[in-house]
Amino acid sequence: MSATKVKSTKKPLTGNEAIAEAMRQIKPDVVAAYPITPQSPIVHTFAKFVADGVVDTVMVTPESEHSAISVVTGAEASGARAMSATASQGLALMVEVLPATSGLRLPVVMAIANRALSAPINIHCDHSDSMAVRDLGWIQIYSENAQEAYENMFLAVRLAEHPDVLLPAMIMLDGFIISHGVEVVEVYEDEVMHKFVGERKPKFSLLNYKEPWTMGPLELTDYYFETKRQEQEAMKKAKKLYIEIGKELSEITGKEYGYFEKYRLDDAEVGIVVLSSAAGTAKDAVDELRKEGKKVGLLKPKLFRPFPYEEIRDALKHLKIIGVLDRSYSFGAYAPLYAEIRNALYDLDKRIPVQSYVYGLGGRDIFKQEIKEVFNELLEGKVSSEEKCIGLRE
Amino acid sequence: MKEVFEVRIHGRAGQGAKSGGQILALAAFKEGKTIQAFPEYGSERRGAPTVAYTRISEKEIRSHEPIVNPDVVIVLDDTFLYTIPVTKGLSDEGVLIVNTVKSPEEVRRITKFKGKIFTVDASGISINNVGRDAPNVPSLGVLVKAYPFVKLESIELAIKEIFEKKLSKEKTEANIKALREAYKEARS
Amino acid sequence: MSEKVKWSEPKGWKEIPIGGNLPAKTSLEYKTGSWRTFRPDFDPDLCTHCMICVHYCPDSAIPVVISEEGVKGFRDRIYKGPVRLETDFEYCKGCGICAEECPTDAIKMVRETWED
Amino acid sequence: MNVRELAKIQAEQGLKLVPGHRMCAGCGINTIVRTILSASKDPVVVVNATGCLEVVTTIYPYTAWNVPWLHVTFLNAASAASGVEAAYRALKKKGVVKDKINIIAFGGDGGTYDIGLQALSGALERRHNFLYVCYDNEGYMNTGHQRSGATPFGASTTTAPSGKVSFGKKEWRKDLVKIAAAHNIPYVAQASIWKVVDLYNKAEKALSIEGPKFINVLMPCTTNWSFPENLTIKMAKLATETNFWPLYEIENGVLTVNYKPKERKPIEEFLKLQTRFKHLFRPENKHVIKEMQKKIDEDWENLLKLERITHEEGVRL
Repeated sequence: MSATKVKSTKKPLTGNEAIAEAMRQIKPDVVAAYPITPQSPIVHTFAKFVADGVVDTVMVTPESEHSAISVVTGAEASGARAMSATASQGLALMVEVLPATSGLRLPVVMAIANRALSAPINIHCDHSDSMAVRDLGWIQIYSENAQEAYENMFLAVRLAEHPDVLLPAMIMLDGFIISHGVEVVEVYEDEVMHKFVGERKPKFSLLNYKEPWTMGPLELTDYYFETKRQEQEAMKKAKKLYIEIGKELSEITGKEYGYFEKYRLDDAEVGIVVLSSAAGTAKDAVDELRKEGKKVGLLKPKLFRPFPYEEIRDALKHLKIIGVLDRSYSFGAYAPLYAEIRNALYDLDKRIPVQSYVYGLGGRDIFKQEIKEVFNELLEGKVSSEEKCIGLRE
Repeated sequence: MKEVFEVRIHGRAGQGAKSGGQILALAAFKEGKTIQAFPEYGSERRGAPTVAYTRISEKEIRSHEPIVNPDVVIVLDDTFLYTIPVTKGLSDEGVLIVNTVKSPEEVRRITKFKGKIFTVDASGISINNVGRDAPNVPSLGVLVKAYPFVKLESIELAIKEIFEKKLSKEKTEANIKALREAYKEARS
Repeated sequence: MSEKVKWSEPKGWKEIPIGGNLPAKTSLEYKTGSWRTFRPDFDPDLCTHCMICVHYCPDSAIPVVISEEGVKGFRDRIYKGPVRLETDFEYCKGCGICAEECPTDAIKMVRETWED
Repeated sequence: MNVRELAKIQAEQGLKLVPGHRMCAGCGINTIVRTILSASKDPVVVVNATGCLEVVTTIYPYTAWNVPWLHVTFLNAASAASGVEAAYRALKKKGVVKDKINIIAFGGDGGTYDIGLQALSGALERRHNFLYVCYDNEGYMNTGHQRSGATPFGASTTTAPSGKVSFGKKEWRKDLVKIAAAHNIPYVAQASIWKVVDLYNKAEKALSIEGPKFINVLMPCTTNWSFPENLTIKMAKLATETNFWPLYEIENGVLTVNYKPKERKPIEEFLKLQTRFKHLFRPENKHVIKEMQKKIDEDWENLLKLERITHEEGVRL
């Protein structure tokens, strides 16, 4: 972690509080969210900011997540900056609207406290909720800890609202593990952070009645394809701009905002790829194995949509063996992250064996020891086409 | 001294295991340490057993695994001594703190734990001072005595910061009094 | 995008506004008059300019102007204020509601010939 | 206000929904939208649920709207309109938006009585300042005449067809106006395209009131009720003259019936022109018409009682 370039305060915050803190500094015009475990404290904390007059946001408390996402979509179409937050079944209930928000090119930013999907009902962390919606035109950024979640919110607002992008974004943080865990978060100055996101400058707004636009028409066989092609282009631009905006953010925080974080990877022979909070635990595992002289490293993707295939390929191409850890299934198919990593490596002349691991479903704990065992297994060259499970009882 | 100090608190939902862990974390944070405080969540309703963890370190904490080998275990309800393996993962160098009227010897007999044992009537102290059974704060007083990783004054500052938002000044003071009393009265 | 854009000409994905957004009233380019099999034959001499047909027309295809000097209509009277003009055949679909509702039988439905 | 004055207002305003849209020949929705939008002296933003109106007015690249217009999905017109209203409040506070703007949502009975009812209820309960208009054509007409919660008892639809052992829909339609009124909102009304001035007055009154407002408008569907396309207005007229579709409003809990036919026409007069009720005239289904008539008369009596007790006895709906 390099030095902060502006004044900052360290605060003990839960991940949810860190998200609410970012929202307080962003000062969205409209927030609409329906409470769901483990996201609820985001709504509670922000509602208190509103109640105390700390922010001037119009807070809407709809009767469902479907309405919550509809409210923020309507608000964004009206030129406002609008935000929401949800998890699991709540995100699933929003699914009907998610592609409409992106299709309408409305840069809503929403935090997701990752939680397993029913059934069986489970309130704990896995990535099945956000992975299920990965192809609906939303930018997706995964956070390792509360600090990253906080910073990603600012990056997401700028990226989503960029005139060349105009796509909604979701920021993921691991439910309970991060959402409810208290950690030390470095919070930067209010004015600096607000200035970083600035005010939203919408190109189209329903409230600009002097220039009336029809938003969300019916497009049939003759135009739907063209409109969707634009969305794909916006994703391409988002990928490029993520780095540019990240550089601007790093002017404030002194940190780097790459597509991914590499940890002792460059001189490694065996690497694992893992998202979010488990990456932190995995770093400790890497350090311990390095002490034993084992050449292991880690790659933690942050930007998942758009997916940085070329850059990830270049970061992994020197490895002899790779393990990919997914916290969700893609039923009947390769696990989501694993599938992307395999894809990214396809263009290499040399084929690198990649082993798929699934872990942590429904909040099943993942221990450093288990990750070390994964590394050791990979170091022994144990790779198969079978998807393996970590911490599962046979 | 160790680099990372880990505490596990067993309580019943409503006894304040989670907030106890957070007070401890805040106190350590006030001393410039890095902290993590995280409860284990089921779908607990008032009365159900709960667990909360606090991890304190002099350097950055990256791990997000649950605490496997705590340095200290705090038991807020002595019936757990019979029903839950409260000393699981606790080494002989570790410390067991129990809110009970029982003696440390009696606790040792029940748990067969070989390390240091501290007992205190945290519930009694809490009822006397605060007027309700909130054993979490007094238990932290014992913790400071048993394992001086965090200063008593820091715990007091943390209590002030957290409690004064929700409670009256008198109640906050009463809690601090309970903390100090437990610090003095703890038996080992 | 200005309103001069001819929307009836197919456009590539780089040309159209994002998100399917459309500027106002481009449908004026879409002439629904071609749907007609019967056409309302309007006799201004029988019209009282009561405006019933105007309100009920499903296509807003009966233009209205505000006339100060008035127009001659039913029983040779002069009707001032809002007066209707000839049906806009670019959009009239020929449903016949106007003829059905006209209190003075000033409109009759006749078979559309499309000769002119 | 009379029809001529209303036409003058509309001519001066210019059309907010222009021709070139692809409603069925003889469709009444245009009259509903035209009349309601003309009741707004202030700029309007329209939010539309998926349905006939949304589809036929915005087939890309042709939009018939001359006011800002938003469609998101089927069930969320009320919640998307809530978002527009929330944004309006926020941006007005900030000074970004300066003028008064009216927010009007349109949905069919599918998007309102059924799939969108929860979103509507939430928006009414949250007291967003907007007007929701349901154009009720008594079924899912956009997708092929399936039964809805608004389809009348005895109607034959594609999902509740009449047959050898069935007389069509066996349930009474839900009373959406009363459901809306139960949210204790300031203004609720039922209207018809037959009485455009009444419709205009209701919209004008609604827009003058702060808070959520709801208007339910009967929209006879030439295609799926299956009557000649020139008879749309006649059909609406018969619906009201038979007391099948009373015109009334509830203002702060006080109910007023806006039109009382001198002599109530028998329901057969409304039914007999429509193919969806044709089967009711078979001998074995005579009882259905009888039951319908009984219910209509009871409902009408009930309505008159509600009018009396809310006006005279201080009872509030």
